[in-house]
Amino acid sequence: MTTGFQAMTNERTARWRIETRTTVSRIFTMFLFLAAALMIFAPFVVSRGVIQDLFFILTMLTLAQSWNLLAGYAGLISVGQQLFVGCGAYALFGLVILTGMDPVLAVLLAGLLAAAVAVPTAFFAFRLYGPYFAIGTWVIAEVGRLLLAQWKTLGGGTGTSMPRDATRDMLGAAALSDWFGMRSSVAADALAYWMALVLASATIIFVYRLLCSKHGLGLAAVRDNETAARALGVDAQRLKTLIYLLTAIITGVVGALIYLQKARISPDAAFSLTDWTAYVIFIVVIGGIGTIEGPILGVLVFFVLQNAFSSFGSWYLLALGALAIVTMLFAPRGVWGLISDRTGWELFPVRRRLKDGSSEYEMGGPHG
Amino acid sequence: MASLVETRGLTAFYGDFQAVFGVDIRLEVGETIAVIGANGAGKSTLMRSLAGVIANSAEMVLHRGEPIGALGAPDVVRRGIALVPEGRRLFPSLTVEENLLIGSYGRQVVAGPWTLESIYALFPILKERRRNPATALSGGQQQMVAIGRALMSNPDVLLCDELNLGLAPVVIKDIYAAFAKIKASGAAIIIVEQDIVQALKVADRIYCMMEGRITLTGRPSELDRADIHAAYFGAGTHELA
Amino acid sequence: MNWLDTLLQGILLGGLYALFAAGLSLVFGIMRLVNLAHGDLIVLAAFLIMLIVSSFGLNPFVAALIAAPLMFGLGWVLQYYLLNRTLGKDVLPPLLVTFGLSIVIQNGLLEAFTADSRRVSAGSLETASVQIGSVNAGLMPLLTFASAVLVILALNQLIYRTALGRAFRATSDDVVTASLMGIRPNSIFAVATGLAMMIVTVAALYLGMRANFDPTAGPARLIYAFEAVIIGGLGSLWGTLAGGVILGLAQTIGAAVNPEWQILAGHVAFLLVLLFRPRGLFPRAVD
Amino acid sequence: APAIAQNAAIKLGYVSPQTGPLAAFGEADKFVIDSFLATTKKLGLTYEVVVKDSQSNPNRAAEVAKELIVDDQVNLMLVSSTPETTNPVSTTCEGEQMPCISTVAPWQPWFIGQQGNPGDPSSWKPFDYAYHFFWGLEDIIAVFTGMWGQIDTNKKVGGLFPNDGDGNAWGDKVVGFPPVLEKLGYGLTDTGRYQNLTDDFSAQINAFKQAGTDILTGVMIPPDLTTFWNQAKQQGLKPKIASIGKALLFPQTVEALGDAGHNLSTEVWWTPSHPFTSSLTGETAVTVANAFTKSTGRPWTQPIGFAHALFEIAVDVMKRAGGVGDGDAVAKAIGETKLDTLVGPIAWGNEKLPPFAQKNVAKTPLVGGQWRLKSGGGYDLVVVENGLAPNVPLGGKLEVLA
Amino acid sequence: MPILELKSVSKSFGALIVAEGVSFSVEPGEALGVIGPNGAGKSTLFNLINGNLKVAGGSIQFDGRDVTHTPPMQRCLAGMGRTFQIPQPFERLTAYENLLVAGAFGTRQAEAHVVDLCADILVETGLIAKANVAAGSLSLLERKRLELARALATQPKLLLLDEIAGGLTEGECRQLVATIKRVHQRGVAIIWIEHVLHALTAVAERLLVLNFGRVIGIGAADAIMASSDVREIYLGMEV
Ligand SMILES: Nc1ncnc2c1ncn2[C@@H]1O[C@H](COP(=O)(O)OP(=O)(O)OP(=O)(O)O)[C@@H](O)[C@H]1O
Ligand SMILES: Nc1ncnc2c1ncn2[C@@H]1O[C@H](COP(=O)(O)OP(=O)(O)OP(=O)(O)O)[C@@H](O)[C@H]1O
Ligand SMILES: NC(=[NH2+])NCCC[C@H](N)C(=O)O
Ligand SMILES: [Mg+2]
Ligand SMILES: [Mg+2]
Repeated sequence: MTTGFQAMTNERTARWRIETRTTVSRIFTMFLFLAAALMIFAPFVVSRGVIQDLFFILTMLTLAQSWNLLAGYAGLISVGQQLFVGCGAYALFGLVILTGMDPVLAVLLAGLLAAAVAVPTAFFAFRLYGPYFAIGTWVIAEVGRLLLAQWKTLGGGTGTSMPRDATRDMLGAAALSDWFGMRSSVAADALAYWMALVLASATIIFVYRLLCSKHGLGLAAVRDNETAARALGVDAQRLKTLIYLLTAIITGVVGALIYLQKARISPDAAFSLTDWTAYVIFIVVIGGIGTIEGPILGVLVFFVLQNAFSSFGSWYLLALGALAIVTMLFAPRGVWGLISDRTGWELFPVRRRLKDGSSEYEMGGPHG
Repeated sequence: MASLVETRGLTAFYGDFQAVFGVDIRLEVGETIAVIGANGAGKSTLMRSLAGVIANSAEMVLHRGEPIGALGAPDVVRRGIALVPEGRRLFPSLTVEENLLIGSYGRQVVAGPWTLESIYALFPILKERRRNPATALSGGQQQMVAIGRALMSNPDVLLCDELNLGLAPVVIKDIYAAFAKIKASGAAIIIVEQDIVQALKVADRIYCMMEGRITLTGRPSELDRADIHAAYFGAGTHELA
Repeated sequence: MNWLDTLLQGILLGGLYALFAAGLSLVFGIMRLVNLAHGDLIVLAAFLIMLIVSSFGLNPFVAALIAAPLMFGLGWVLQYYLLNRTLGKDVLPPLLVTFGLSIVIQNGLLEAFTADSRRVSAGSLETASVQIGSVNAGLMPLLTFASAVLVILALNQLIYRTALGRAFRATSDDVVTASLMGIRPNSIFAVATGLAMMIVTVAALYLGMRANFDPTAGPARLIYAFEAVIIGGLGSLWGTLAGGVILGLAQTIGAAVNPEWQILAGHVAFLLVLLFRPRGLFPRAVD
Repeated sequence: APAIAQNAAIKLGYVSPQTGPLAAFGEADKFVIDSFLATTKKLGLTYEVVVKDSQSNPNRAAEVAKELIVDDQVNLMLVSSTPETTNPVSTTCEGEQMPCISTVAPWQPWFIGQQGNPGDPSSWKPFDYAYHFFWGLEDIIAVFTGMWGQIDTNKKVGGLFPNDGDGNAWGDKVVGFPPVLEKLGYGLTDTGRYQNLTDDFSAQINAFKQAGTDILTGVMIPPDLTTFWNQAKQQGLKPKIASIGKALLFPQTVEALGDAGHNLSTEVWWTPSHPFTSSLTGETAVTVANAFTKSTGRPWTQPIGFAHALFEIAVDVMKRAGGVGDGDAVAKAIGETKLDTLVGPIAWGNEKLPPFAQKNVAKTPLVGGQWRLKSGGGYDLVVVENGLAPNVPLGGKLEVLA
Repeated sequence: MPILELKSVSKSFGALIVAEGVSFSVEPGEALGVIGPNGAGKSTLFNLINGNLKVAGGSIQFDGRDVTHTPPMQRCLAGMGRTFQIPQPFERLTAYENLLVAGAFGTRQAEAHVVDLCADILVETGLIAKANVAAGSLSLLERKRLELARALATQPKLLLLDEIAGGLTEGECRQLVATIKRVHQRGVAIIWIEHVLHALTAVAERLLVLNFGRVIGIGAADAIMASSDVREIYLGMEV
């Protein structure tokens, strides 16, 4: 039996087009590629201090992008992402110390180990919804922290340090010293920085491609109305699980990278709710949840605040808390929400605009 | 003398969506009026505006001549305007008796003919079931609770939105019989009704709504079927039987 | 290993957790509000009691009596002016705002009281105990447990036997329809949070007399409170007590096996309950 | 590395917990640094101290250490107070080839805790840039057993060691309490590493009651001590001696116990009666302590002496170092230190330490003390055991708990 | 073989019986109208057919397969499209994207393959001018059309329509009827719940009357409309 409109479509091929990009976004994409390309050379040009600041920004950005994917797009409000940071970081230390693996490789492998942890975690967490899910993920992260605190070989609750030689001899470090005469600590910084740069860029590209894909469309539908989405054949549960596992991988790799650079780990630090989830949530919310631009702006705001005011100790944290409250109440779509409302810009457009090749019909714009 | 309730150019919005456009209605003391109209015509929206669930500008709704359009539902209730909402909306965690008792929450100081006893006298079945959770009742019984709950505030204006939804005809008859008693106690009633026949039977005056506007109004005796039909379904429709 | 003692201590510990959780349960049950600042509010109340004790030299129980209305006021204001704006079907705003609040309270306390760990002294009561059969039970833990039962009993009376309680439940079911009864949801919610803060004061009293506290002690309390509420099932106060007891028992039994597993055992019990009863042991019929 | 011009200020980085749960350790920092800067100014030395707060957070400690090295480009790093602070900072310095002097953490958690695999002594390696001075577990064990020997007990000991830097080291089967106690004829009941901030200690109390322990020991954080001590009393555990590390260092914690703090004993690493003088100012311990009380209105605490000594060593090292901007030269100078400080003589390369630790660890004297309720309220810390440092005057003998 | 067949399907919400021994079948390409008083269980019937609600008893066959316990998603993929009585658009997506979701997921095809299909449906349903407008800012009428369009984009063999003509002006109503007729003529089977009878009878060949969850009549439209039961309980006319 022929159904619906199949017959009609065949006659009219190539009449309709979909457009996603806009002029603004094209210019911005070019600018972004240029910036990323320039940033590759940063370790040769700017001071180590700047490199480390950039490393901080890039890693927090990656964490923020992945939490945003989880909460902003898949609607999974997790307050337990520190689990994956911690597991990734401990995977790195375990692989390096116990198997003597090269740290660069171990960082990549750490992502997979984090995902391996995410599978049983998902089994528990996905039995819960809404606020239950949030609390559940927190408790699971606590369980992770307590379990790793029992791993005596890696120092238990005391924690442990990365053997010096491991970072000194890591893949590419020797080459950097030979070619550019970098000290080993400088070379390690540079390597970590490049990995962070690649990771952050890859994450943003990945998230953007995902949103532009059919899965992204399905995700948006689920976020708007899960019942209707399910009724139309969107497998919401599978999509959410997929996103959960993917963010676990990304978060695990970032965790490993951060601790490669810190060289010292302890369960309390690696599974810190404040450092790896609370700050990340602030970044996303202040920047604008549910957008790719938001975390980018948010991390810059956070970095500036941290640099300018962190010497004020608890007053700084107090102000940060207050800022989050104010943002949520008065600008729930964050800084980027305010900007895009004024300017109509979309730097990472995912909207599929229908264009008519024969211009027979006039189609309203997104704001028309 | 001012009408009991009066609207002047009432408009109502859901976000950007306008559901009611410049509606003027009037309700006099001791009167029953019926609002009829198709699905989505804006009848419930009108009721919700009167009850203060949807906020308007103050002058759009007058109660005994005083502007009340900007008051919230709790304050409107306290003035004596009670709504039997569309779809009953009983409180599932409360028992039947508790659902009734909570009706008087905002008007505990007001004395009047309606007490637990008189409600039970009106709907004896409720007394038997008073310890049950409200959701364990049949649709019709639930509707009785919803009406009883509104009466518990001893209102002088009773707004009833689609009373007969899910009700057996015999129950409907009981309820409309009770309306006589309610009117006798001095209250005025607005009913929203999709059943034209029923509306014509009980109402002193009829307002017919379509697409958020009043398209027809008058006393039942003055209106002819065709007019109502036109107002209800749009002009030139397939003739109903 | 003395099992009788382990069980008794576990149950008594559960009383403390139930006290931590009762206020949370009330707020969670009525408003669907996940208050991440609950633990910090307990600590705040403990500081308040300590302040009253030290400035007027009062008995801690009397100090708590003075602190309770103050905390009620704080809760009322917090809910009316801040938290009410975050309620809705989206779970993120309340989570975030209370998370921010938690950080504000912690650091505010840090500025005001430094990071020193403090104590509310109850004199000889702290170490007093009674012999029950072959085991010793501390008077303080017994008192804590009794208070937990009392608080939950009183809350149940309030919620199921008074007009205010009816209004709480009705508003919890359906905000719009509640407003049609003349209930002002914003005020009702504010009163509920105020009440929760009075319970928080009781929890703080026992926290302060049992152990040290410092401005950062809140989150650790919060997680137990949450676990107790969720184990018990949303909206069930007796369930919350049961949840607290289960948590306390899991911890002491875990510790009796090996103290390394004490806290872990509590969390594992929580996860197991969720695995088999995702909505807790005594969930409300409608949710 | 470029030599720093002669008149440029020497930059010292300083990391300690000034806020957060460990803040009591950092309480004296401001006072010490202010007087250090005043002294150097008087002496015509140009020093700059960049102070960073770890917020009691190991993550933050590592971060600020990096900032000090990379952004502030300090010449020497100083770090103090608990393995949670000293270890991340020392590790960072080692990686960054930045000379670092650390203190106020027993040396085992510092040294072993920074090794990749603490369980495997063959993998342990000394550091090139990180140096530490404080006492070690062998000292605390000697001091505690010295105290315990003063009264008659059944030699049964209950141990409370948490799963953190200190607890894991104290309870370690190789370097910690268990082997030594066994050798000395004590029977130890160790129930295992509990998690900090535990609400219930009945498992431990039960075990101790069962074993009939007369002595309690351990290294606890203050909130846990309070919880434990109250529960122990409620449940009828009546030890004759309780010697607890860390929690009982500060008078506030003891006062928080009310009268129940009477006769609890602890380690003492510095008091105003320690017979040492500052190499920098010539002040005696008691002068420094009094100055602190005068300027802050707070009672003296043990970290004052060590913070002061840290800066003494820094000045001494920088005087001897070939070039202050040359990390290797500074590290070498640290290793060669021989200085009499406010906390006693400091010299690295001590033969009495195990070979692996000799290079990086210097030891300071340790004595034992007991808190005594004063008649007018408040507590006094009385030195009751000085076997390791006979030059520290005794204030009395150990008394049995009530 | 019927495209849809219900055999004594029953359902209740607690004490409230909303479907009781409901049996009927729909042939491929047929258009069946459903009428009945408010609260009779019509929308519930749709929820049972498409699987949003689980049946308490009885069985449902769709396209030759038993789907009684199949989740809604599978039924959609098998060719069952529906509209909701209260429109449920994806508010932050454009009208066109709403259709893309239905087209791409409802038929398991790549997005690129349904670009034209979805655009053509927008033309067909008169929504093309709003293609790039966020669904959240559509008016109710447009939302109702979007419901229909979205259901069509899943290329259904059976289309369930729940009160889509209510509140339309005469002209709009005629347009809608024409659209549905076209869909019907392409061989799509339709079940349509509607209170606007003239619209319904213009399309439906047979009518089914529901009251208190029970089928009280099914048959040719004229005969049903003339029956005294319907006149009394549904039209409220005195007989
Ligand atoms: N909460 C809401 N949000 C958005 N639109 C709404 C909302 N409630 C009603 N509407 C829309 O407002 C219009 C008027 O609705 P209303 O409920 O007042 O109609 P009604 O005449 O009572 O219809 P019915 O007979 O179905 O009860 C309708 O188009 C409806 O879809
Ligand atoms: N989820 C539910 N829980 C309890 N009762 C329900 C539920 N959904 C519907 N009902 C009740 O079931 C009955 C049938 O509802 P249904 O929506 O099927 O009616 P309908 O025939 O579609 O009416 P209408 O013509 O007004 O749309 C109603 O009385 C309704 O109140
Ligand atoms: N017992 C002690 N710990 N004493 C001294 C201080 C060192 C540091 N407090 C530590 O964490 O241990
Ligand atoms: Mg209505
Ligand atoms: Mg319906």
